[in-house]
Amino acid sequence: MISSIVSKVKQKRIAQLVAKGKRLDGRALMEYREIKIEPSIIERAEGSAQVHIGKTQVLVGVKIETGEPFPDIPDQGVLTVNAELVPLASPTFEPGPPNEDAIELARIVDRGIRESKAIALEELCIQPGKKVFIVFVDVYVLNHDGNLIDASALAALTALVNTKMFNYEMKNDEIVKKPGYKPLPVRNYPVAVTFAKINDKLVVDPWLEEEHVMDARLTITTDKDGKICSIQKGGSGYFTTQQILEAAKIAKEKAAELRKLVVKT
Amino acid sequence: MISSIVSKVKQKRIAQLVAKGKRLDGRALMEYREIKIEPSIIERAEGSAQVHIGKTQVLVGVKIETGEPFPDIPDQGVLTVNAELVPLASPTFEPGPPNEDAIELARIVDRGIRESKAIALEELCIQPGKKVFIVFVDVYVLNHDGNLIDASALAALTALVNTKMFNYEMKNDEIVKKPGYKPLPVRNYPVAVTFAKINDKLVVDPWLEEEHVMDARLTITTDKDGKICSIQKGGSGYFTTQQILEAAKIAKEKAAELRKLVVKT
Amino acid sequence: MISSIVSKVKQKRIAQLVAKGKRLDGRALMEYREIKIEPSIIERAEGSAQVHIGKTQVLVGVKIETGEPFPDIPDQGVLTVNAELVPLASPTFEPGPPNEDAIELARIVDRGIRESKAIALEELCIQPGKKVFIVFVDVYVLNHDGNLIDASALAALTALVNTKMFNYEMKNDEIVKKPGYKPLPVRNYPVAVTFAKINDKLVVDPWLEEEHVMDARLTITTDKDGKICSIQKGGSGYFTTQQILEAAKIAKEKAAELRKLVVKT
Amino acid sequence: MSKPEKLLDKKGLRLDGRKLDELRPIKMEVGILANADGSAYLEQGRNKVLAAVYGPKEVHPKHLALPDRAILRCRYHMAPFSVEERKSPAPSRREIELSKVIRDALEPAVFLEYYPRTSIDIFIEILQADGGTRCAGITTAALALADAGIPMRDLVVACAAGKADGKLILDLMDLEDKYGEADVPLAMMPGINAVTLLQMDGSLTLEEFEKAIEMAMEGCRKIYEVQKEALKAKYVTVKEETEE
Amino acid sequence: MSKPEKLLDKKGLRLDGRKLDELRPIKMEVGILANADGSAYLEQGRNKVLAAVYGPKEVHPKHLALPDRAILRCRYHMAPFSVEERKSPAPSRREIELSKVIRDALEPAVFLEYYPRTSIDIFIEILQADGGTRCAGITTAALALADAGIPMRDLVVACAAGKADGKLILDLMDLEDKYGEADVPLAMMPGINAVTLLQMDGSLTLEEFEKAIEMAMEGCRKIYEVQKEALKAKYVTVKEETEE
Amino acid sequence: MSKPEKLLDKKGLRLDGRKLDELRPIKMEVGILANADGSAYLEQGRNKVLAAVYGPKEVHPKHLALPDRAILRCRYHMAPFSVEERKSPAPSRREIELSKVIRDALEPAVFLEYYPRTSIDIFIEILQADGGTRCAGITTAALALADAGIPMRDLVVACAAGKADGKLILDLMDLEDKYGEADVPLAMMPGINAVTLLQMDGSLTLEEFEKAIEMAMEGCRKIYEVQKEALKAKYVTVKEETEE
Repeated sequence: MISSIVSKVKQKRIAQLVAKGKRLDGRALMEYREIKIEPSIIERAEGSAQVHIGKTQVLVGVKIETGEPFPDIPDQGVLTVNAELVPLASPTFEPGPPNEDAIELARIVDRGIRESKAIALEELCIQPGKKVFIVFVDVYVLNHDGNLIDASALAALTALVNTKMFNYEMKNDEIVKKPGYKPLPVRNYPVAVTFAKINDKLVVDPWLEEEHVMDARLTITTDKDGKICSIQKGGSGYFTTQQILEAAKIAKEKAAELRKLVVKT
Repeated sequence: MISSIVSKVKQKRIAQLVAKGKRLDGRALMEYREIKIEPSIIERAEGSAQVHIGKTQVLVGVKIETGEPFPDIPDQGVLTVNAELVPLASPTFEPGPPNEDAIELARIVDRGIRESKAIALEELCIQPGKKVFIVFVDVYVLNHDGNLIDASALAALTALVNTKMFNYEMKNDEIVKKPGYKPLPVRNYPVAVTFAKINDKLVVDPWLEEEHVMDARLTITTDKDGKICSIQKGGSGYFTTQQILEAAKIAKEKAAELRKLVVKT
Repeated sequence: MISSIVSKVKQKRIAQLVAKGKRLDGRALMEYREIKIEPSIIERAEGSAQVHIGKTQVLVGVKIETGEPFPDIPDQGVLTVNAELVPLASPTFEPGPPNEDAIELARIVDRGIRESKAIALEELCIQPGKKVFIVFVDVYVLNHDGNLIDASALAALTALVNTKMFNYEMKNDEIVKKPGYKPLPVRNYPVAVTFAKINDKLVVDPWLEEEHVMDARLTITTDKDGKICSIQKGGSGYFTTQQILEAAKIAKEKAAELRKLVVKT
Repeated sequence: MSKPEKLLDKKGLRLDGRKLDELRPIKMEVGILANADGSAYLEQGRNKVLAAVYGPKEVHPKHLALPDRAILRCRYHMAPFSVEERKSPAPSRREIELSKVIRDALEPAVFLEYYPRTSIDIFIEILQADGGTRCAGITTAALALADAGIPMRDLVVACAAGKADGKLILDLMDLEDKYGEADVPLAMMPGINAVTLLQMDGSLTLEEFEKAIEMAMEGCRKIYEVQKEALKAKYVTVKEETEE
Repeated sequence: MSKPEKLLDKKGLRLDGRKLDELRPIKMEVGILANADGSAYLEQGRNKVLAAVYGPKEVHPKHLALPDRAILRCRYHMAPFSVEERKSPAPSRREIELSKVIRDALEPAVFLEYYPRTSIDIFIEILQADGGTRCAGITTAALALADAGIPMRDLVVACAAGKADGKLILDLMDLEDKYGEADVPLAMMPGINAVTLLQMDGSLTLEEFEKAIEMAMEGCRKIYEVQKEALKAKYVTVKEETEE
Repeated sequence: MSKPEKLLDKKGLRLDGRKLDELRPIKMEVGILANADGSAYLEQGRNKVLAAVYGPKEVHPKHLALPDRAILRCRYHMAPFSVEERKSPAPSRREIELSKVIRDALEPAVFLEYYPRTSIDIFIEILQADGGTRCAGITTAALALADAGIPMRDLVVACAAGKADGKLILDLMDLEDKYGEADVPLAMMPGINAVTLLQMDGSLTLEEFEKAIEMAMEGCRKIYEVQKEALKAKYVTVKEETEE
């Protein structure tokens, strides 16, 4: 099936070029495709953003509702990340509940946000043990041309940074909305950078045809202080220690560049 | 598969006859098959009715329970309509959760009842925002020989009209049953009338073999005052404006006839 | 498929031997395979046991949690038995929700415990109508070599007998754990004994290849007083009254033997 | 339904006035659904049961077909309005188990080897339930199989015996099932004395159990006569129609 | 959104300032998704809708294929963030019904007989919803079909009419749909005056109904012009690109 | 389990008395399930893990088969009683993700091209969990693969490093995983220094991360020796049995 999408010839060409430090689409090994970020395009959502990386297109919507906290963390809000690979986005996506790819994608985005403590969940408690805010981050892939992880993480971060919460006061144990909005308490800015290993070399931001050729994938998410907060290796190949450490260093640099597209500081 | 059920020859014959204003089973174009209505045949249900339209056979049971209202309509009871195309009823029905046909059927019946305000849901509130009566209308198709919509709607209406609710009083926020029953507050009598378009002509109450031949289907539900309360077009063909308006007029008349079978006034 | 597991020849041989009062593995018709019982092997569970009957291997874990009682039995704890035929245990088991075999297995084990009143559920009530203990009995089949029912029932009984519950006191309607444990109130010791009918003869404890040959299966569960508390016939054959009565008598005797392996009295 | 104080009155009669070994009124009708290859309807006390048979027919999905015989499939299902509290129409664990044991009860009677590579599908719908619906379902399904012209060794017929207030009773209704001391549903082919379904819940001594199954078998034999009458009635009707 | 006191002001204008028979601002773009064989994007008021078409292509699973024509499949789906309260991404009963009626609305336009043994799959995603999304979905999907090069009798276009505060109105937004007296979504092929979708909820006399469908059809004809412009725009752009 | 005040005591020892770079006691047994083609059991601290391999065998459903190699499938599953609060037996999102990354961790070791058109199925059951079960699962599954006679480039072995109370630690148990500052599970083929699984949760500087993966790899190498012993033990036992 894959051979019907990318011809074997093209695949071979991609691998040969990478060995020479080149890529089929003319990029340098450590160069991203063009990135376009559009925040707040879904007005009915509390937060949203659309990110294009090349032809990959991901829309993230953030909804904020009230609900119960987890019993073991009664005084914190709840973060829920879900990803939908809707069949509109690729001939290989099928309708139905999230498959392992969608679940992995959602969990990588989730961990970047959670482990970097990007959202001050402790500020989202309304009544300890009873009522807290739930932050739903819905990742909606609209066109799949590779590197869904970085596009999704970037769209999620942008959406969160632009999320507005309504003001409220408590009256008789009930929430009463008040006029005005305040921003979601975002404290950190995790950015995912994904590498593909092709022909024993690393490239950043693989597009779809490179993903078909790659041996393995490595995503490293770093926070605003350059600390690593989350890693995920995927694919049926392996990495050497050297490759991992090289990737970690580059991830930190690339993330800093990408972060500037979202957060003006 | 359909060709194995109705032979192509028969299908052609049905279409030719309709063009001449006749039907294979001898009916006039705007004539229903024989209708038999049996109310209250399931004693353990609060309401029930079985309707035969020709060989089509539908049983509806009504159960009344208590539960929570919808948050946005805290002072009204809840109406829930479900339809099961149980495999006993047709070689083409399969076990499993309701498919799109069963869901469409349930939703058409639901809308007829809801939009005509047939049940005074505001009288089914026990404690606003906390406890209301839930009216479960379960449509159970026992034999499928076409026009399930009209048979189901008629059985549902008959069952509701014959539904008895227990008397109760509130003691310490708990419902205590009292002896005796009162009728469900039914205020309107919606009746669905379904047309099939065959060879560019309309017929009413299509039986199964006509449904295999028809281009499109149009159901018009009218209330006791002759107002339209719900419409559903189905099937892969189309209607002209003229056909629609003609159908609406006839639906009103036919519904009035059918209504008399249920409500003696 | 079965023929690819047990050759037809072997099957014929099994049937012929049974007719002569012998079995392929050398056992007498009314002899169990070697039984090994290991209680309390999962320390994190409140109770557990592993049972080997020949090569059949079943692990049962008991978890105790708090939850709501059934509305119609507000003053009793809740017993829930579940069985998983995990694909690790047999080439014929598949991942997914419990199929009819797993559900039947769970329900047979459940009925033995429930009908013999093995657990004093009335002692597991914390606040009538509001909070009770829920006893989860999870049957986990690890290797399937026949007679899963007897192995599962025996493992469940052993696990229950060895279950420890934490001490607690109620403070402001909340459960506060106190140091120390007490045993689950187990009052009866139901034991299941399963027969296979092969070539019109009964054998006890059929192993897998006998199950492939048997016409029908009969499980009789008796309690500590020798009373029958549960029966289940399975398989596409039948039994005569004589066979049933003979089985009941033997079941009582065999159960008494097996019970001694669990309860030292 | 809350728990009654007693299940037997001073005269030893049951809540609905029956004697200990008395069956509920029973009524059967054969061939009442137009689409099914065979069908039957039964009322036993307040139980109302419908059964339909489709087949023998091509198997879907195909890989389930057997080269040397038909497969028998069975679905026991309760209508949402059949019981006191509305039942979700999704099959419960109980319904899945009962579908299996009912199939196991009917299969010994059917000459499956006559129809290799086909399936025979049995659908049982409980329209109203008042105890003993698995037995009623079996009795009805056997009629539907016969109506479909499926060759059988014998009709299968089912009835439960049990125990309430210390006495053995026949054909338990819901309250007796729920609050009694034991329930022993049993199915058989009366012609060849073969027990094809046997379950038990409760507590019985060996002696009581022996008596209970005798009682249940006696009940089966009585219902068997009604089954045969129902088939004859259909046959007579059909014959009369043909002769007209 | 709580219930507004009135849906029409003293001047007879609607909550968003529209006249009774005025459409919401509408914007369409064709061919915007790289992977799909055809795609389109539409904004109608606050509605934001994306549609993609894949096919004609091999059918999976194969047994669904028809020997004499293509099968048309359709999925109408709402993004979890498209509505006020987050919607579970699992298809609701409403989404399943709408998928069906939308397919029924589009099918009369497509020459399915040109592509036997294939499937044409339509995916409609509601990214933001504000009333009338089934109509917006049909309008967008028709553009995506055209963009995919699927031969059609005509474009299909949809629009609702309805009633609020006693007056007939065109192109209902969410509040009008929810708190108005009637909603009549209608789809048609304007070139041949064929109504391919018609639903109604609410209460209308025959006379009101007749006027409402006239109004909806008039709305459809206006949107049809925008559809054609959008296709032309794509065609022009493509042509210009080709000429460069 | 509530949060402990500290994860390290004054002497720098961990809650279970281990030193920072000390593994938990580990025990392995190969070939312990009768039906599976290969199997292994492992205890690491309180973790109890069972793994079974079935295959190479025919693929079901057939269309998943690949013409040039075997497909490797993996299911990581936790027993309901393996954790403090009973876990529903339906696979959680976490279990689905771990099944995927574990398959990705094992696949580089297996010569899949030797068995075209077949599947090799790995089933991992966590019978008791105390942190690090994905690593324990990989270590056990590799043994089961070897026991099934599947040719491999090398055994795969896994171990986590992490950070607690500011110090890097090896082989985290549940409390350290939950309340520590970072967790870095890593799998490798020690013979060729190939990292086949790498995940990270928490917060680490680049320098800490470098040290953590060195530490994890060192742990892997120690466990690798135990793996080889376990295989040898089985081999010796089998040999002895054969010689008897």
